[in-house]
Amino acid sequence: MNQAGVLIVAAILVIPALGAAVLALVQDDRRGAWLNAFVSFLTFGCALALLVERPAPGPFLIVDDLNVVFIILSTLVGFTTSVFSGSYIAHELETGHLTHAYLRFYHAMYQMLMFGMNLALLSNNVGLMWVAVELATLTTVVMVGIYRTPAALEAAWKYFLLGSVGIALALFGTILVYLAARSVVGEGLDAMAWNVLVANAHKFDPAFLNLAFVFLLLGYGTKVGLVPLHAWLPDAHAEGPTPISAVLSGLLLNVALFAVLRFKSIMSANPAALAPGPLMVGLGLLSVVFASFMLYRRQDIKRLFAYSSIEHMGVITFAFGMGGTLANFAGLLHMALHSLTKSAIFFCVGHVAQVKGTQRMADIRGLTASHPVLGWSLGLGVVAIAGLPPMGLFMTEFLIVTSTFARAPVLAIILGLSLVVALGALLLRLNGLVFGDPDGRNDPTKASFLPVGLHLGIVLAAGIWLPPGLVAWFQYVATLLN
Amino acid sequence: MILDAFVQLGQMMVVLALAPLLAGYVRKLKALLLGRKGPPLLQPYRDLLRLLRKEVVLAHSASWLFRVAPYLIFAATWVAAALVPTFATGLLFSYAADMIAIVALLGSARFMLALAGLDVGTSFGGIGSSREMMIASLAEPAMLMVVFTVALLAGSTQLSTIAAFMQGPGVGLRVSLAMALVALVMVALAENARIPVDNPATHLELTMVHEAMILEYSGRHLAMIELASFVKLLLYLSVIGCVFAPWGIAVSGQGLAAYLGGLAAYAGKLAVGGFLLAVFETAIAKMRVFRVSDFLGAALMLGVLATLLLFVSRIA
Amino acid sequence: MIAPLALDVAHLFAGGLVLVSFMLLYQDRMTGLINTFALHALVVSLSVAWQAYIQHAPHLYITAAIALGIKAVVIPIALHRIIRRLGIHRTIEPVVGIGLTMLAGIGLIALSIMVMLPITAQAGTLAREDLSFALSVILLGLLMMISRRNAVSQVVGFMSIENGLILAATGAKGMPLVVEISVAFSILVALIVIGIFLFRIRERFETVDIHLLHEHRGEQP
Amino acid sequence: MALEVLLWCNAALLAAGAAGLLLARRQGATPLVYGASLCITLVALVAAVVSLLAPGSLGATRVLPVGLPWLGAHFRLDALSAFFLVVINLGGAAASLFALGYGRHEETPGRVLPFYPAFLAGMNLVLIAADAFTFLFAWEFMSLSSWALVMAHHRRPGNAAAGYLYLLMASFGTLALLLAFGLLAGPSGGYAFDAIRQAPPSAGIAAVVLVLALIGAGSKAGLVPLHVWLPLAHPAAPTHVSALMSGVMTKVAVYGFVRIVFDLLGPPAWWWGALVPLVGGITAVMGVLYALMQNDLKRLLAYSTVENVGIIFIGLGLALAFEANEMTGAAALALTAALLHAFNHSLFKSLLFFGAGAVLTSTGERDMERLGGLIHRMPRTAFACLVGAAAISALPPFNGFVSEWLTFQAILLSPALPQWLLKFLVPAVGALLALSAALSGACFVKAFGITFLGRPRTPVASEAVETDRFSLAAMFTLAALCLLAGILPGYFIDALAPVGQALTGANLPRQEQLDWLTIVPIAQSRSSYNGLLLFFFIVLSASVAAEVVHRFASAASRRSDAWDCGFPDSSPATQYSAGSFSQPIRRVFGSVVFRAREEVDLPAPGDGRAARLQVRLRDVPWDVLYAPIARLVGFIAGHLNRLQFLTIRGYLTLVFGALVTLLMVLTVWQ
Repeated sequence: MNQAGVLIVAAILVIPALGAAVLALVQDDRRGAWLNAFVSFLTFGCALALLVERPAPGPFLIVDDLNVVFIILSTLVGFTTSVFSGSYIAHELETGHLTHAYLRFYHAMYQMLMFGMNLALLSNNVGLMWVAVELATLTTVVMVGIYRTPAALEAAWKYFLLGSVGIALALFGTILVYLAARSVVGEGLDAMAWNVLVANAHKFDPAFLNLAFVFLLLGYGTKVGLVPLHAWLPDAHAEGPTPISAVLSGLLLNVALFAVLRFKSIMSANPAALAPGPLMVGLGLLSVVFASFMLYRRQDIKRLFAYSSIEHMGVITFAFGMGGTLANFAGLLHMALHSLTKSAIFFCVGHVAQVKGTQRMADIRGLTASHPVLGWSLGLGVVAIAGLPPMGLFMTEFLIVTSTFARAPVLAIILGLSLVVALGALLLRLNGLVFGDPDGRNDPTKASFLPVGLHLGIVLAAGIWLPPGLVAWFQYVATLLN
Repeated sequence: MILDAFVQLGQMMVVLALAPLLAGYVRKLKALLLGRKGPPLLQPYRDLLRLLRKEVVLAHSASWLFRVAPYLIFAATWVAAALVPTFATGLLFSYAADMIAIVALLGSARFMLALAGLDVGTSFGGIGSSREMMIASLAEPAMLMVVFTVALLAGSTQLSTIAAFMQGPGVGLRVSLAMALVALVMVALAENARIPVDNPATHLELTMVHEAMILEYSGRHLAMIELASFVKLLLYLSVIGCVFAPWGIAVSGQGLAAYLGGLAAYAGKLAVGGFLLAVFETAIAKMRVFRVSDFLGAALMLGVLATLLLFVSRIA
Repeated sequence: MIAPLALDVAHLFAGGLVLVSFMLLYQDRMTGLINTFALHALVVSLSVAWQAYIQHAPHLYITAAIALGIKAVVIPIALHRIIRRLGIHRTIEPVVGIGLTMLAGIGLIALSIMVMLPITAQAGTLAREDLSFALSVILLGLLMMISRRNAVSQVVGFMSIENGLILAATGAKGMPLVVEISVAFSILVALIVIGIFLFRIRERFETVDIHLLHEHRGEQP
Repeated sequence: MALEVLLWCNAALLAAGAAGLLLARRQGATPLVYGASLCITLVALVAAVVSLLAPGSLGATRVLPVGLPWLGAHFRLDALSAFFLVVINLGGAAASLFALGYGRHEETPGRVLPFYPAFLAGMNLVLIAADAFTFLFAWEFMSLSSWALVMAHHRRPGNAAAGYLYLLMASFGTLALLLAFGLLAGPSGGYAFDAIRQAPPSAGIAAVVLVLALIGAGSKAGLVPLHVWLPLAHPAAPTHVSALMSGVMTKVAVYGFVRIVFDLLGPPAWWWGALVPLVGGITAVMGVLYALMQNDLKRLLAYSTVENVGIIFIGLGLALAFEANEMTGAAALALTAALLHAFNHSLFKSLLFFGAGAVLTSTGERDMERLGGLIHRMPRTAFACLVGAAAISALPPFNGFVSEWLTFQAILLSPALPQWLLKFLVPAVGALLALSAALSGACFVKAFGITFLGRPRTPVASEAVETDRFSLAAMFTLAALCLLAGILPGYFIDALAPVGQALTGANLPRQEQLDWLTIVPIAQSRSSYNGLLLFFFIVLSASVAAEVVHRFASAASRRSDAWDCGFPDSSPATQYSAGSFSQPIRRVFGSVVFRAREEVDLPAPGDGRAARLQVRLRDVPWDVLYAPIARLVGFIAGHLNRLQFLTIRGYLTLVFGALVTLLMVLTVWQ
């Protein structure tokens, strides 16, 4: 009955893998860029197909309502980013930041990253997921370092070490989960399969689960970029190629968060275990407060938005930690919209950095005057990320704050105030970037605004009208997460 | 109804007729108190007539506002005065404006006057208007506080009602009323540019306020403004009389005798008020402009105190 | 059911691993550090092999072999060569005194035991002692990473963490994917070592002391 | 019906904004957009007026499947919304008409045209929104679009900072409202206003909500000390937008406060009636004092907006006080006074801003010290502004006086209040109100006198030309309305009856049957006012006097140099300047209110140096409230920033620390 489903899932995994192999061989860089976009598009198409047809959960792979959201999102952003990267990388080649060989490597790695993330999302097995996340991390590490400038290498090295430690912690947590499960469901693969774990979680030894969750939260939280595990994130965003920054913020963080959510659902399935909420709320709130203050002293435009990613990841973690249908719904929606918005912002930032020849915000002024389309779309993106209507993030932040305030007023006030603090920093920068008299280099933009327009369009539409089907689906997932 | 109409009309005429006389009377008294002979009582009328007959000399920079202002000022003041019960209550149009509105009407007149002072664009005019507005910004609230006190007591801001109430038994002697009276007197002095706030008799003095504003006026315009200021003085005296010494005011519907009595009583009040004013003005000296704020601030405080003490005395 | 003797041996290996981790902590010479690490890896591979034997899980021998081959032989040799090539000064300057580090280590072991206490014995063959041993090895490795100023010792610390993980993973009877995971991890480690090579070969960093490395970061204060 | 019309109007406005975005570069986009906005706002105005006068059509609700998914966007048109819709769209129509002329001088239309209709739409949406989400959405959208308009002239120094502060404060206010609605809606998330009405909050929660609403709405309306952004942002925008922001958007804020506190919050507690009027009174006095100290025409107007907002809140607070004591009649009076003043202020403030805009276009100057004598060059503008100035100074027979008179009447009812605090406080607030009224008179004598009267102080002022006919049309319409509302207040008060009925459950006596259109708030014997008669008398007696004098006395006049006490006529520089005009009042109040410091540098005799007088004014709220906050944020940011520059080992230590801490927490917890 669902052979088709199996095929689809297989396609989602195989297409990027093959694409990586092929792209490693393609000589012509322009064709490579197009092929890259095409492969990503195919993957996205297959992911869409999951909506109509999904296979029964197997021992290694599973497709359920939760991860379908993530898969479609990540394949979509992966596709648009590849389109953007086409126009971006060409420019990098002209300016000599990259050689042809490295470009091939870049494209291959891009698909490899896609493969890793899809695998992590699709895996029904905690161990497999761990391997996939590690794979994704390693590929991004390599890509962060691809410019081989000292700064880039430093960032990559830091990312690498911290990421590895995170991975180690996550692995220990995974082992503990297995141990917890083994005594109940017996040895073997079942003791690592999601559906089995969630089903039997209530019988597990709570002590094991608690310990496991601590390690998993810290391990995968490192990837999510939660304070104080965030250190790799700003530099990795700033020093790598912009498409990678977009993918990091837009996707990899989500994948890690997805892992956390999976384990959270196991935890909350066991009444005796320590409630995962408070931990997530604490880390999330810490991240929001910390990041919103860190926004003020940034000089590098990509670091600025990297920190804003930390802030928003904090918001999302906070929302899921608070739990409740309303907050979970808001968290999911916030995550999706943040991915779209932030990657759109990074698209703009990439073009800005190319036309101005710098990432130092002090040297970027008056974009709306010099490059109207670019400037205004960056402005719109910042408005969206700052949570102002009519963009969608306003709705989610509205839901999160209001639903929290009725339950935990102090938390809501802290959250709201730090959101305002972050808004202050972002607007301050926005003033400098897009307003005032333009100066410095002003190369013409040769950019395709299609991805930016698409993302911001979706975000705008989401702020005004959400299709009922989507809403029902998200609400269902939100109830699942409780 | 008809009677009320007549009373209203008579009131307007009386006010207009008596105002210069009052001014002359005060001047005469002051002169006598200073041991001078002083001008005849009717001098103000003569001045007005002479001014009216003279031609108007306009500064080049004077605008239409400069020429319209005198009539508006006069009109506003006159209308205000016409609505204050002098010798009889039950004016036909008394409901058109209560005490607050009367204060505000005088405010409109002052507004126009200050603008006129600025219109020609001389330094003296500016001094005048700026100081006038400074004084007003303190005098008007003080006046309103007095109104509050009285109104809270009488439960009305309608002068006729207040007068009736004050005649009634329910009043008695009250601290707050005394304070209000003092405050009102102080305000009246300031509003009418009398000593110690201003000196109506001088020119070419850097402390002058009212005279500085009208420095550029001449001929009929000046006459209008002078007349307006006479009326204003009369108005304040009649307000004081009507609120704090309402005795003898004829109530509508009583016979002619009552009205005559009312007139007589009114004349008496004016005489007393004018006399007190003259004595006061000769007794004390003019103060520096920036002391005025203290003077009027005191008036304002008195007004507020009067309002607040009202409650205390009410429990007592 | 496994004989108590077998379990005791397993415990022995686990305890030995913790001991070696301690030895790692108080190494103050680069060569000594690397040799001790080789010992560490050796102990791990032995315990893995033992687990393979008592669990009748032949695939674990692969893990043991990997551990032995790569971490006990190849990587130590590589590190020795690095040190020689880079001429890294022989001594390792610690951040805090060795003694303090030891004390902290003891505290960590206590913490890991306390954390494991509430786990009921029904958890299975790998009793809480072994788990707490593994946890202590991990924590000690972390401590090692943060108490040394030098890239090589950080790598060593990381690898000791990994050994702890292997210990836990193999101890978890019947856990699937152990081999894959250990392979993946070995790749990781290899990459890290190569990373140091890269840094050196690119002639970009005068030293592999981390606190000098971070001066190359993008945004300076 | 009316609601549908309004919704369509909003859609049309947004469409106009889109058109402005697309056509911005084209020729003729300006008249198109502004013409469209004019027509649309007129339609909306008619709809609102009709529904206000025919209360049968009120209470219509509509739910659109947008906004919050499972809730939808609720829209409702009741008396309150209808009244404010009248205010908004009247102001919007006037501004659009003005902009038809004024907009021609805009150098970057691309930055104005798209946002202007959006701004109007945002304000309209706030007024008909009937659930928390839609309300806040529209609210913040309004802020955002107006922010874009403020940033239209982003290259002019100071504007960027103004826009920044504006949007920041606006978002802060929105946060306060967000929290307020969070409390009202409860954890279940009943965001619809109907749901909130069903479940009124407990007393404690209501108190918190009141404070939050005061902060949220107050920061938009410009209550002291939340006003700091207003005098910066309002003048920074193009003038027709300044008029909208000052005259109209502040009313939207008032609406928000009324909606939450009077409609959603249930019965008030008596101390609200002490808090709100006090804030209002302080705001009124501070606002007008700051206004007096300004030399920038538009900034002066902005500060006077702060004053009038204060007056409005005095009225609202009184209404709360009376309502808390079941004195519904008095509450209705106070509320009517406040709302009427909101309406009046929207009229004359827009009018005065238009005047400032006309001056700005014809001279390019906003600084009064460089203007003067414009009454000769721009007589019509001057006349309209004179009316506006008289109205805003609360002078009879204009409309400003009526609403302040009603407020005074409400204050005079305070003895009936049982609480002693209120007994004492309300008259004191009355004193503040009287003070601010008198000071605003001084303020606008200065504004009008220095700008339009006297002699030109600069060449640009002496070469000014009368402004275009669209602007004049807008100004004269508003001036006529000011007079009309002043002499026929009865009709306007009656039009407000449904609002008072809905919010306080009581009404003033119907006014229009009274003879001679007198207004009698409580009883004939108590107090009454008749602007029509006063107007009639003044005009009559003035013209009679003029007639008589010219007929029977001399009508001769001749021009000559100014007398000026015989001093030879000197340069216009010897005139009184704006600064010198406000000097006495600065001497009286300044030292207390804004720690004014005067430094006189008088050179010794024989020394050729020019003598200098330097005056420093400190913005106290800024010094005591905002500067510390800014410093705090900077401090925290600076210290946290060190974490960006740790070594990798340091970061690993962080991870290690986190791990150990969590493990310890775990052990403790178990």
